[in-house]
Amino acid sequence: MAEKYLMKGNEALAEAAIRAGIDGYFGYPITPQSEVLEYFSKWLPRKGIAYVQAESEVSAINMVYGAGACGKRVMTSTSSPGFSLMQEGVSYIACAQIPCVLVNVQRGGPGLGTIQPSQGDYFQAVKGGGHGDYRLIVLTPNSVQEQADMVYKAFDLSEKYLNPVLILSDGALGQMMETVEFKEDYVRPEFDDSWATTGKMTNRGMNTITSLYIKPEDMEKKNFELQAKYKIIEENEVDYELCHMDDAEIGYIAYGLSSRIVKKAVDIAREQGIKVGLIRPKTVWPFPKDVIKKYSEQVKAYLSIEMSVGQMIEDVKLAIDCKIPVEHYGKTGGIVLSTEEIIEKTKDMLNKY
Amino acid sequence: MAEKYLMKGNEALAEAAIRAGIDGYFGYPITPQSEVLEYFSKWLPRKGIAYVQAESEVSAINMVYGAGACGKRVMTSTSSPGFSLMQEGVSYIACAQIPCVLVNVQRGGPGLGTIQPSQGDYFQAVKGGGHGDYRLIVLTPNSVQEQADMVYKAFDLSEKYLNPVLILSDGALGQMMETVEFKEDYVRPEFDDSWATTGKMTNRGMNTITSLYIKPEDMEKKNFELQAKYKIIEENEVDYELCHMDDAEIGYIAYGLSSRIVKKAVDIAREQGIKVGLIRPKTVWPFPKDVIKKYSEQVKAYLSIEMSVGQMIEDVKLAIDCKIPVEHYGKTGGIVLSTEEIIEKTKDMLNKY
Amino acid sequence: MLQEVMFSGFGGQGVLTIAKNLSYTAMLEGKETCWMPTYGPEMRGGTCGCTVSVSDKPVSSPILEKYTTVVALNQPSLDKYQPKVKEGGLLIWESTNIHKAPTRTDINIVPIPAYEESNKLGNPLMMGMILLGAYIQKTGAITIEGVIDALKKTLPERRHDLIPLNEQALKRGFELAEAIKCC
Amino acid sequence: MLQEVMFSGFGGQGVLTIAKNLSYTAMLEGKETCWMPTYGPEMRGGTCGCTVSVSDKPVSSPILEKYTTVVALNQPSLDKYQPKVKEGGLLIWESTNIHKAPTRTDINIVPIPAYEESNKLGNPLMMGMILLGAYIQKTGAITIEGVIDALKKTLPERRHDLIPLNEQALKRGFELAEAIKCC
Amino acid sequence: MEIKGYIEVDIQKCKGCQLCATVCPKAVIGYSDKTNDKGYYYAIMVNEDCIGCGNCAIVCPDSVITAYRAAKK
Amino acid sequence: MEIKGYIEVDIQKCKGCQLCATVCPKAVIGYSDKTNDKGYYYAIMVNEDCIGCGNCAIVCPDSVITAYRAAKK
Amino acid sequence: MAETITKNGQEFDVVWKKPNLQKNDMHYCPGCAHGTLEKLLQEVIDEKGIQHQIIGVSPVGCAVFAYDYMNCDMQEAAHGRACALATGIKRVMPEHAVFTIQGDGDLASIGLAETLHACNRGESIIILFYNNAIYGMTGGQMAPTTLPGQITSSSPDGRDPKLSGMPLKVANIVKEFDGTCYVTRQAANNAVNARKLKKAIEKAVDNSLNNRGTSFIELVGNCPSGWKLTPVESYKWWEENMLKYYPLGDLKTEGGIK
Amino acid sequence: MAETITKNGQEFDVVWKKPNLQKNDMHYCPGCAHGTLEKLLQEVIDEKGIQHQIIGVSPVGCAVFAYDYMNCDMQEAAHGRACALATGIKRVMPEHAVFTIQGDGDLASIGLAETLHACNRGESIIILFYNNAIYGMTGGQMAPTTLPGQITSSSPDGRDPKLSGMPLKVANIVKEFDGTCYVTRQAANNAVNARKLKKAIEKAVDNSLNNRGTSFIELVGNCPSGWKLTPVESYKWWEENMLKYYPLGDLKTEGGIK
Ligand SMILES: Cc1ncc(C[n+]2csc(CCOP(=O)(O)OP(=O)(O)O)c2C)c(N)n1
Ligand SMILES: Cc1ncc(C[n+]2csc(CCOP(=O)(O)OP(=O)(O)O)c2C)c(N)n1
Ligand code: SF4
Ligand code: SF4
Ligand code: SF4
Ligand code: SF4
Ligand code: SF4
Ligand code: SF4
Ligand SMILES: [Mg+2]
Ligand SMILES: [Mg+2]
Repeated sequence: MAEKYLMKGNEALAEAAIRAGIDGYFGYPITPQSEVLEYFSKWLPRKGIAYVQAESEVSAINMVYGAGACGKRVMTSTSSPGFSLMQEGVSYIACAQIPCVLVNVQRGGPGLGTIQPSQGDYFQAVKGGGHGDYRLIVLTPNSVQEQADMVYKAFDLSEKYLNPVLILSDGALGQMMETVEFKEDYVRPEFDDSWATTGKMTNRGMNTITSLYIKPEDMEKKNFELQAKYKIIEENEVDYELCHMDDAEIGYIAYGLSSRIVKKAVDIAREQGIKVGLIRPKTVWPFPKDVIKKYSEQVKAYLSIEMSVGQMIEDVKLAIDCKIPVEHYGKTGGIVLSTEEIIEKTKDMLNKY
Repeated sequence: MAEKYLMKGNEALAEAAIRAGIDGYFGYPITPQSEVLEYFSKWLPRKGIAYVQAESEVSAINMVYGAGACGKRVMTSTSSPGFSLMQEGVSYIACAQIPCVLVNVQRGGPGLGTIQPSQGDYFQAVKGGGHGDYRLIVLTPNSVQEQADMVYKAFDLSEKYLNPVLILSDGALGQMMETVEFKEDYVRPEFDDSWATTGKMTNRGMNTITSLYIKPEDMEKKNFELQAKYKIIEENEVDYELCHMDDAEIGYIAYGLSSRIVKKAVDIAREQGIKVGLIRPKTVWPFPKDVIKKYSEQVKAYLSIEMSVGQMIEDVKLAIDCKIPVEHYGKTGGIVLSTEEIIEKTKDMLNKY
Repeated sequence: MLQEVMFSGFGGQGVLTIAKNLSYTAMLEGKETCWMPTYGPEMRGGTCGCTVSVSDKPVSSPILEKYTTVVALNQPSLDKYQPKVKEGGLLIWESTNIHKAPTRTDINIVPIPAYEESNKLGNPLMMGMILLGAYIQKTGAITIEGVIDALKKTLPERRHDLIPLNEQALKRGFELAEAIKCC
Repeated sequence: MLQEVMFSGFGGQGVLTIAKNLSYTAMLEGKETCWMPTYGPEMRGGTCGCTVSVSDKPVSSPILEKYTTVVALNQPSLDKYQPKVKEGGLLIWESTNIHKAPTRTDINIVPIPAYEESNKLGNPLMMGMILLGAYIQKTGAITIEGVIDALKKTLPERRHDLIPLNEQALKRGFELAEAIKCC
Repeated sequence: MEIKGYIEVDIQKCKGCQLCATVCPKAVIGYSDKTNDKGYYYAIMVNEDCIGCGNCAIVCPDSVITAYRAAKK
Repeated sequence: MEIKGYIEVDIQKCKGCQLCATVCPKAVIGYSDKTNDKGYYYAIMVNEDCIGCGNCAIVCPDSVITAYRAAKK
Repeated sequence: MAETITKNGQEFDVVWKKPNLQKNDMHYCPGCAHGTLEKLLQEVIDEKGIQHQIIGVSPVGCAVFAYDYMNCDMQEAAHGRACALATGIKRVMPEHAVFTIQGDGDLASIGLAETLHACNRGESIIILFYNNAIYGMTGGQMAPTTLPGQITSSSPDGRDPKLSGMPLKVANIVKEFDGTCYVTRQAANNAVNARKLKKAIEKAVDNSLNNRGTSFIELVGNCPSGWKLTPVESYKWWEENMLKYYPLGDLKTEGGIK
Repeated sequence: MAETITKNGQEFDVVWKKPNLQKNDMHYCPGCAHGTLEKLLQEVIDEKGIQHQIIGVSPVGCAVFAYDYMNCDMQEAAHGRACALATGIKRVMPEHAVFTIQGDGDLASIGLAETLHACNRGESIIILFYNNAIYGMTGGQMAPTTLPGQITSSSPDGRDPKLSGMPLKVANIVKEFDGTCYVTRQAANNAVNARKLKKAIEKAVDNSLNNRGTSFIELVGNCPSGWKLTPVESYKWWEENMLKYYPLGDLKTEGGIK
């Protein structure tokens, strides 16, 4: 059995990235994410791996562009306001199809807001906070263990699809310590970097990384190409966890930190004889539409639960063509979701529907 | 009757802002928006009104923050990549509740993309490209005349609600010239700027503009306050135009430039005896849900038409609780929507539904 | 009446201005109009185009795929836009500098040696006005008098001395076009 | 078994470390555990808190509104967290420096003069270990041996000479707590 | 006895940083052996040598000290 | 007759900017009276005085000119 | 300030007391000169009687809450953008003095472009640059001004100039900009320096009120928490390391765009 | 380059010809020195035989399509971020030479922070700074380097230093940064200058390959289109105005972080 560590989510994420063979990290301090950067600042230079504390998030995301376009395993991490600053760069990276891993350890917004955990950046993550039609693959860990595991997965997916992958975490997951084990059998999948700018060899044409398609026809072609890729990802990469859904009458949908509190609510409700279950998206893009649709035949209603005023609820409704009622329960600004309120709301819903 | 001018959409917008009593403009050049800045660069300094060509869009949006927080009528304009760069600032402004007008003359994305017109930034505009739960009021002109008219409206709304207002335009509307008349009877509504940082007078406490709410309770309170305001705006400020909806069997939904082409498609279809109509949102947030819902009782299906791979379609579906089928037709990258294809698709839909 | 016209030539040949004259005149004559340049860095030293729509009804899209009329001032423009004239439409081309003549047979083709004629008028910048005169003759979308009125409004006072020359050019183009019969 | 404990005191009193010792030991003893600091700029010179959950089942939320146990190292912490102890829960407080004693009657209250005792041990940093010893005595969530084993793993080799002192402190806390009867 | 100066310390606001002590030309300032409510060992006058120079007050980051100097007659 | 140098101009690529002419020490370069396909009056040699110095070629922004100098024997 | 009181029958002049403009207790760590800077600024505003004619900008950084302490109108800026806000304010309120307080991360890292461009345009604002060679607020990471070899939480083996470059001497750079009319480096580690700092602030406020160009005051400060030193230790490090690397004094006293 | 051909029975050395590395015709306006810069760079890469060991970054600006002309691996950067990309590249490919081509808007306005921080860290990259005192690509707006009084589409009454500040002399600033090992100002308006420019590029490429620090080459260029001048008129303006304000020559030939 692998060794157990007690680590912060931020540190576990960084350690996993090192074990996954990261070639470079570029970031900027921001609470509650800074431990990621600090962990790398300690270990990467000692190992001779590229590490730069960039002058800003704008710069960091563009360093990721440069290094990622060389076919290297690279990553940045930040928290909400910093991720907003990266939006132009993210849109460029998505269009230029550069593999890389981005991490948003969400805090409460809008504005400078609070440094407490939040899930208010869902729309930004899944609909694209930047300009144009693009998608990020978005993974949503809910434990320190997953903070580690999903890093390997993120790198692999980003290289498989030449697409940026976002790990959408939050301040609590980043700051808390839990037990974590690191994969001992991880092998980096084959990766074809023949498209990358590694210096033009005589046996190939020059490699160009760009997102400029000045002619409408070219731009449209590029967009079709991207959409076709997104379709494949939607078909193949959906990930989720089910909990007590078999006979549930009300289905909870929650991801990340929220899903843990919701699990507790499920336990409490079940003890009270209330039949509830949880569908936990582990990817919020692609969104687990099919399974949510499937259970919409069984449950009376869904309750979408997130630490925001209600963003994911739109995707839940769309997933099921609004066939059954969907309600929202949420808190903002770092206020903790209350299991009691969830159960109260559940009872109301059972009465209503 | 007011004098008629033949003007570019970008220029009409700037001229209207001057007539609306703008106190300051801060911007950065980018095609296809630069004429806005150029127009201001000519007239504002001559009139002794604040004008700064900022060093970047990041800086421009933050100059708007500073000047807007003094209770002044201020504005910036940009195009897609530039608007992405502004996202952090926009989130701050929304939270700090600073009145101001933002303009995104959209071009094709993602990435550097193309400078041709596009509507690919819909999600960014209405769901918030920045972090946290906030909303912009989003106006969508479809002619040079409206490029002018909506500027007055944008300033007024932003001051009425202390909320940033986005004019979501596109490269074609910005670059083309059409006939435009300017209001002669515009009067700036009363505006209470007692909250603004104008220098602390002895008869009031100090004014502080901030978006920092370090305590979860305060942050949550702020979010409730914002959501309450948004609800009022949703109730009062929806704006749209109807065209041939009375007996329509298929309803088109299109805004901005697209809506003009769609109008032509309606005309052609009607000539062919096909009963189609158009609902044109003039505000995409708040979204004209009610009217779309109302006509969903009448039409067999909606066709959402935009110059993107399909973003607004989600809001259409949500508006009607997915009660009737909604399809998407779109082009990206500056490729023009084709009236023939729209009518072809309409015929298909009439067969299907 | 719906006119969707593309003017195209080298940057510097004044394409945007001719187009604007058409559009502005149409506005003064009470018509709906829309002027839309092709824009972008491809401008740099290359070809520059501008469409003008003139109509009795509100103009739908400013960006077009086909035109009722194309006015081509150079070879690349002719090559690019010849295929985009609607069937039965009109193609006016500058025949001094363009060597490869248009080949379509399903449209009306009007060669005008505008460069040569403008030199005769002593001002190569009059090329555009000559072509506009030809356009007016063939379509009747606006009138020569209308253009003159428009110029009076748009030209700065100190440039009004140029108006007679412009009028001459418009008329010259009109005459040259009259001589060419179309179907 | 579910323990949800808040440790709170001034920055510099080693709150995060005591909490980590508890969490780490729980992990070694095969339990599920989660350690969550309060974080942020209010840290600066102010009060610093840390919650630890120890359970047989996976831990749900790391952020809590009520605690089974509160360990308060200074007055502001006592004032802030006293109301947040669950009914029937436990409140351990440092009784040398805190002057306003807790007032609730529906919870178990354990005053430990940890500051005084740590000075007796010759090292004020042992305060935390003394309180942890008291916590162990009252809850049995982990064992003193477990903590010693944990220290062997977490302390760098060159600091292992401190282990006996830590053990003494834990035991002292344990003894002091034993003397206080709770319901 | 006439004194040349003195200081008043707002002890609950003092953070015990000791910057005042390091700048006092007369070694007037020492520290309490008890903490204030915030847990700090606050500044106190330990002798009467104060000349009212104000050094301590001007450097105190927390504006804790008010300094007084005997008025010139 | 032996010549000291000459240039070749890729006339379809020439943009007629005349920078080459301004740097030629021997005033070798003039301009065509016809335009190339891009509409530019391209550079031509107007005399045989070229010394193959290469000035024109190195400054030509569009790499239009190849310059030759009589080989030293 | 010629306030006089009587105590035990003796008359005393008030040599120094808390400025009237100060609101609320400050949250700064013990011994941190952030407080000193703000208090001196408050005094200057008080003494000049321009509370109604000054607008401040607080940054993201430890000075973020300055708006809670200064009893004058203030705005809170996004990280690095204080000079952009100040530009916006000054352009629409040209009669007002406008100041920013900014840390080294804020001003010299993420906000370098905004800072330098404001200086280049010669915005008549007061830039108060608190240089403590570290990111205080976020827990002590390396800043552009961190000294070679200095250990921080993101340079745990000490700043390595080969990886991170040498410390940025911002004052030396902004003095090259035509728009600055006053560039000075000050400290607050002792009373002499604190008094000089106050004089500098007075001068800068005058410049802003009179639209003379950009005033840039670097306060070489400390950060006991970030440096992981006690306050007293930090005073020593401040003097021995910071003041050596960042020598005090005026770098420019004339300039601005005429 | 000792290529020789025979024509009409006479032997000729090829003195100058299009570099092998050049791909596609350039889209630059007639007489624009952007082409000259790229062509000289191509020659240097050709001659050093390092096509496989160099990676370029093209900016948003007229040089955006440089990747279409240079037959070597290249990346296109977001506006102003070329130096950030170059940093990313160089850090993961330390054996490669890495260059950026950047306009004055790109490098000195929106990208000033990225540029200066790369110089401060001493990234061993080559920054080729095309300073034409205007935003060429977007139609001739004012740049930070626009001369006082110069008319542009966003300074229609001429740049007013009171509103927009004085032109930024970037080379003078970056030479102050410890990370730069070579800072020079060159032009391409005549053959002498073009040859010097080529030498400068050679030196910079060596520096990058040998990781000696940042090389900064300012090419004082022209922009006939943006200046609204014919090419020939632009040459005059270039010499009489640009070269006067931006004097040529090496500003620093030693440096970098050792
Ligand atoms: C966009 C963004 N990036 C990062 C942060 C996190 N952050 C807050 S303050 C700060 C730096 C503080 O250092 P400094 O500016 O030197 O101020 P000090 O606290 O040292 O006075 C950082 C990186 C943020 N709030 N926003
Ligand atoms: C974020 C962003 N802002 C603005 C632009 C528009 N833009 C493109 S190039 C350019 C400036 C070009 O000027 P310069 O960098 O001097 O290059 P030149 O064309 O003169 O060589 C600008 C503002 C953009 N593409 N992206
Ligand atoms: S300087 Fe102020 S806070 Fe520090 S010890 Fe002295 S009085 Fe207290
Ligand atoms: S006023 Fe001067 S002498 Fe008196 S305590 Fe303060 S520093 Fe010492
Ligand atoms: S420099 Fe080159 S492009 Fe210009 S005229 Fe001469 S040959 Fe032609
Ligand atoms: S090679 Fe020299 S002499 Fe010959 S044409 Fe060119 S510049 Fe003139
Ligand atoms: S963290 Fe540093 S800069 Fe911030 S208040 Fe504390 S000592 Fe001052
Ligand atoms: S616009 Fe200016 S810089 Fe750009 S290619 Fe044309 S002349 Fe050169
Ligand atoms: Mg700092
Ligand atoms: Mg330029």
